[in-house]
Amino acid sequence: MELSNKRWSDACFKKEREKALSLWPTGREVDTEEVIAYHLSLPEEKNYGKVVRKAKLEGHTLVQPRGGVALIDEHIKLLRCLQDEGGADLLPATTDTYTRNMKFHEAQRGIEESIATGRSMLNGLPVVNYGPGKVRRVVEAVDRPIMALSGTPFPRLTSEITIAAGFSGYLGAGISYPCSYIKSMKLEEGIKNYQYLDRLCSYYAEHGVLIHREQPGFLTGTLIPPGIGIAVGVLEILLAAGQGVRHYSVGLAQNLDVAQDVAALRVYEEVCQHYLKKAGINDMFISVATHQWMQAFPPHEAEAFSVIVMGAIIAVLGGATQVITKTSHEAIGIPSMEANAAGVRTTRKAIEMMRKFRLPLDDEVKGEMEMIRKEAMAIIDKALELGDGDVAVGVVRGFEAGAIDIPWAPNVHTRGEVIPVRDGKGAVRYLRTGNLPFGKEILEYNASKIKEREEKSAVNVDYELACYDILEICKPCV
Amino acid sequence: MELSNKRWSDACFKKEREKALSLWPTGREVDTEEVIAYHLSLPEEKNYGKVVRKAKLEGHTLVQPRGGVALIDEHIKLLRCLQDEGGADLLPATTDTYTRNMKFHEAQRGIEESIATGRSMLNGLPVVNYGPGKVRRVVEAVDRPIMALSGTPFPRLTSEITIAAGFSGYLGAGISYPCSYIKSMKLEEGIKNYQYLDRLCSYYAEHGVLIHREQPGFLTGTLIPPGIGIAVGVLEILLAAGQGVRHYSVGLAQNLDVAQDVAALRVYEEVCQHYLKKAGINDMFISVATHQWMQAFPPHEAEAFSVIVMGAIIAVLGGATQVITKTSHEAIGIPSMEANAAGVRTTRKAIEMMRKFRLPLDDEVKGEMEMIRKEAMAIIDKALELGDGDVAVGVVRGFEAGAIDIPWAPNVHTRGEVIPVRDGKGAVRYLRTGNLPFGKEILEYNASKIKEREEKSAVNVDYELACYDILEICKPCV
Amino acid sequence: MQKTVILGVVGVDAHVVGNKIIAQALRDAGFNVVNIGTFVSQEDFINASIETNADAIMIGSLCGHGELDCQGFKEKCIEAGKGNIHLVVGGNLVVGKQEWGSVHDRFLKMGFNRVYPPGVAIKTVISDLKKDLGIACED
Amino acid sequence: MQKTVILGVVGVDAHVVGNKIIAQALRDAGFNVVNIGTFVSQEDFINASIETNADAIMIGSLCGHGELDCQGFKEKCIEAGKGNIHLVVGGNLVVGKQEWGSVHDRFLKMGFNRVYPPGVAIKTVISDLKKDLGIACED
Ligand code: B12
Ligand code: B12
Repeated sequence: MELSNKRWSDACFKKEREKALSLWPTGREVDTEEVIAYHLSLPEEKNYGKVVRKAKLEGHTLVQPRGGVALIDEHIKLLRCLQDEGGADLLPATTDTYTRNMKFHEAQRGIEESIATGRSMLNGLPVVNYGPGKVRRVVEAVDRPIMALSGTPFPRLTSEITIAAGFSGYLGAGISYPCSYIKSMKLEEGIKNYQYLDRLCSYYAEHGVLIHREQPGFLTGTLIPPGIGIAVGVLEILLAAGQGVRHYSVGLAQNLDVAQDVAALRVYEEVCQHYLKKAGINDMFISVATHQWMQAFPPHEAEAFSVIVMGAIIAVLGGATQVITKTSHEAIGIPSMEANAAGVRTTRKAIEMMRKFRLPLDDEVKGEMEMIRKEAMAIIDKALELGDGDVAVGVVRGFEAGAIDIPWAPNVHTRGEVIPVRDGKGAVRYLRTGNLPFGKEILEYNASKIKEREEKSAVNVDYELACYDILEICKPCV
Repeated sequence: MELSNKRWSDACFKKEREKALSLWPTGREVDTEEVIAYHLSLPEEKNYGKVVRKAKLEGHTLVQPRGGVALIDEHIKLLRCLQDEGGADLLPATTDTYTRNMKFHEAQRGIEESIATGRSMLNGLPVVNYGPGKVRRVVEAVDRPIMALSGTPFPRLTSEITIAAGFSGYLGAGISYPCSYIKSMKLEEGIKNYQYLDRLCSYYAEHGVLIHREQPGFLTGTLIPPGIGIAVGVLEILLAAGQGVRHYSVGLAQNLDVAQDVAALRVYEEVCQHYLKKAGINDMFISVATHQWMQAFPPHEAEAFSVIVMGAIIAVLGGATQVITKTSHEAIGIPSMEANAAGVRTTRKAIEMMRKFRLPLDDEVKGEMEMIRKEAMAIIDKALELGDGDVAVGVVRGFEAGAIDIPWAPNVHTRGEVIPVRDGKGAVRYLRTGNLPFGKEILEYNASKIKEREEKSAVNVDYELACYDILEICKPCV
Repeated sequence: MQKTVILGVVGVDAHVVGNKIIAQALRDAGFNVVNIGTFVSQEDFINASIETNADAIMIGSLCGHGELDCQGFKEKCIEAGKGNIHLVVGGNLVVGKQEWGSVHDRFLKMGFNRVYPPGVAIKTVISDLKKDLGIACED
Repeated sequence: MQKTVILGVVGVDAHVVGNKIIAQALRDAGFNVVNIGTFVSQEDFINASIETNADAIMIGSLCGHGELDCQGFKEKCIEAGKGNIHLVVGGNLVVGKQEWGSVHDRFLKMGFNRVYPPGVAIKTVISDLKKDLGIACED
């Protein structure tokens, strides 16, 4: 099948499905008719898309934790704790990295060793090994919608299993994850894998079942300039739209610079809708999700709480509909369920206290918005141009040409020439722009901002400083 | 001595000092010459006023915890922990309530029982019982300036002792504390007691020793409308100025409504300087201090952290030079030193992440600023008018007339007719304005805002709701 | 018959907000509340209870000195011939975050009939009080 | 003589930031760094060390699967005739917040010579490495 942004034909989709479902025995348990009936039997409050839509309408910010452990019963305990002790609005099932890399035998070993040692030996829930039947126990044990969180370039079987289990949301997209979660997958393959997922969701939608799609947007989570983050998000929503998806969250990681973070959240939907409209799509529901600090966290718990609350506040100031939370254990390891719930609860309280207050937009913030918009549009326009109007092709060529690039990514097919660094005020700029298709205005603005830092601190802004900036927030403040 | 805002004569001051220093044997240890020499021997970094002045210049927000325990050695441990583990910029010595009420015998019993039981039986450090010699050990054990925090209407001896011990800051003022920390003291007496303190600081200033004065401003800490809080602050700075003080912090408690809290911080100094100028004073250094939530705290620690970080962020958004911290133990009891340090550290981290970002002022915030200014000025103008231009007299008459009133105060000489309540957005308004000298504009604005809440929530805004509002933040968010 | 309770905050303690709110709630619940406010000495509590022939004394202590301020109170009640009066205490009774069980015990030993932790729900206090004073509860 | 170290992230682990930063730091400290990046199998580590005749293997493991991914590594080194190579491991080695002492022990038992906790200072790693490989330190 040749890569393009056309919707997969029924025949082609069917063929691919058969392959996917035979990747592991549990795939055979998926009975599409039955899955549809099951979803339709679930109450509205358990549907991700509906809960998100309602919140967006009310201007409310939903709290969405991450989390997954090796064993089903333990995972149920975790989700109940997040729901009852944390007050989470949306619930997660983070999969383990073996599952993410289709190493189901290793995942099986992880399950067994977890049972033997009495502690979770896996960094997530191996949903595929369990199969839809067992995973449904999780859906039935809680009162909120569940999303599969699986940072993987191989979402096919995982999405089949989790949707069959009754999950109504799926996080991931074909540029973000292949770039930051694997070493050597070609963009083309990653895009196709997520086209599968989007096509699957669109299929379910045709049958009355709303599976909300969410784009991660944080990429490597490492000082991603918002222009790049948004460009990727827009390209991914266009790809999803190509397969028929109409219910989508776009995400973005916080960089902990209030003005820039808020500016990015404020322009995000607008840029998406602009390109969707150009592609003739006028009926996409979009929600904006903000990820609390995705980079190296401070090990000290009091400081970690600060980063978390700050993240909640940025979410509200920026009018995001979802905020994805971190915990005070972040720097060390997978959080205990109590720590995870505490992260949710502290976030929720902050949202409550913020009383839907939005950051007033003065010239500075508006200036940031303008610049982010321009950066994102430069990248997207170039990709579309390189693809002769086809996004999928454009993305592949864009990466080849370095017109799209992702800082600090492990995938060898990202050039990695772009290096982010903070400016004098704290906003994320570019130490090197690599081959990004930026015009004079953007380049000069960027250079002048970096110069401001050099003048202010009398320090050279170089690679060493860029590394320093990555560690800035995790450094003890005392 | 008749009440007025004139500076006390040397003779009168001397007479009063003799009385004060004889209230308890340790008063005799104060040797003014030696105290001056001692202060002059301390490094700049240990001088409160100098540290505050530098921070204001740099636009930096200093972190200032509270704290005090029964025994000197334990207090030293506490301050070292606040300094080294918390990163406090300024250090406290909160006195116990016996000391605050001059019950030195009871304080002595508290010291003894604390030694006997091995835990602090007092809610603060009984500085007077120890006397300046012992308290100096505290000054010498740390590297930051220390302020005496003594919510008391009787500051005379406590200030003598703590200044003699080397403290270079003193929190408290003649309206705030007499109104909220005692049941039946007349305003006149409270004002005189703090005139003593201000006169004392002015005396030291004449001899080259800068003792920074700070006004608490939080009053009863219970939904104080910022107009009232600022009015009291301005009246108190005028009283301090009357005795010759020229280095002053004005404080205000946060109400956890971002727009209104920031608006209040932004107009505060300006209103102060306006009235100082009218009084012919052009050389007052003013710093604005914001108090993290002073009312009933959530018992759940994750929620408490949220309130604290929110407080740090409001401080920076509002450009405050000092933020006074709370802890995750607040709802329960005097915090352990670790919890206290954690509150400082979480605050500090938030300040760091805020990177001096100030809230842009849009029409809404500017509107709040304007209204706060008008409310404060209405009260101050009325007080000045009632006092025939003398602030001290005006304050007394103002309280009598109900032109100044403090919600939820224990002092029977406050009318307590004013009852605060939140509006539809969360800002603090007046359910009842009592006899406050508010004109039509303020009253109508207030009424319209309350009506907005009624319409939005279809609930009667009444006394019951006002009580509910007091408990809002401490209610579990889950 | 309407029951009379003395309500106040003991010692040199200025925390009045809870006191005012509880007073109102007790009145709404049908009690005759004699609220003597803050800064109340042990003697003032006892005198007020004698004067009004009260059924219960309800002591608030917030500032942390509850342990010192309540020492010997029961004994004084007995001396004054009020040994049977119902004694309730609540607030932030001790200094710092202590294990509640042990705090509770300490105050029971001091002779209090009911001891409440920080932030207790007022309706719990009221329903206990009704039970203890033999008033029928609606719920 | 310049020492050669193999650096990589074991298993299906994509955390590359620390890897890149440590590689640079080791180079700045004078090592010959063969950085084989992320997603490295046990076999790849050993092969690279044989090919380059390396003095040390430095394994990063961030994602939490370190315990599973490092099982039997020492034995494989011995089999491959590299039983004496210096073995270093660091990162977020296990799932969750566990008592460090016991984690440290577990990895020592597995045959690693140095085991580092999350967020270790890179300069500590380097100065230990110099010591362990017999390189004189300036400081
Ligand atoms: C507001 C406040 C103040 C205001 C009080 C204003 C006023 N005049 O009322 C100000 C700022 C003046 C103040 C001053 C001080 N405070 Co204060 N204050 C508080 C705070 C934040 C809220 C209290 C409040 O109004 N709550 C709302 C009301 C409705 O609830 P409540 O009073 O807690 O009452 C509830 C229950 O406790 C219970 N209850 C209360 N009374 C009674 C009585 C009976 C009979 C029963 C059954 C139940 C009961 O029922 C109520 C409903 O749930 C609390 C901490 C917190 N709770 O978050 C600290 C707190 C009570 N304060 C404390 C202290 C120590 C002081 C000071 C000594 C200063 C200092 N060293 O830090 C001074 C005291 C001065 C003095 N002379 O008393 C400590 C007590 C420490 C301890 N026990 O270990 C607390 C717990 C803070 C802390 N963690 O350090 N405070
Ligand atoms: C950024 C990040 C990501 C990015 C990575 C981008 C990229 N491609 O590199 C993204 C978002 C993609 C990501 C994904 C995942 N992550 Co991640 N991630 C982080 C995070 C926040 C920071 C890591 C980082 O870059 N730090 C900065 C660098 C400079 O430091 P470092 O890598 O920690 O390295 C230092 C030391 O550990 C040590 N060190 C590192 N390597 C080596 C090697 C040797 C030889 C030595 C001696 C020392 C050493 O030295 C360095 C300097 O101090 C950490 C948590 C944290 N630290 O705050 C979680 C964390 C590492 N991730 C974690 C997990 C579980 C995952 C996922 C599996 C998702 C999930 N289940 O939540 C996926 C993994 C996907 C995969 N296939 O691997 C967990 C690991 C859990 C555990 N061990 O219990 C952590 C700890 C978060 C958590 N608390 O749950 N992650």
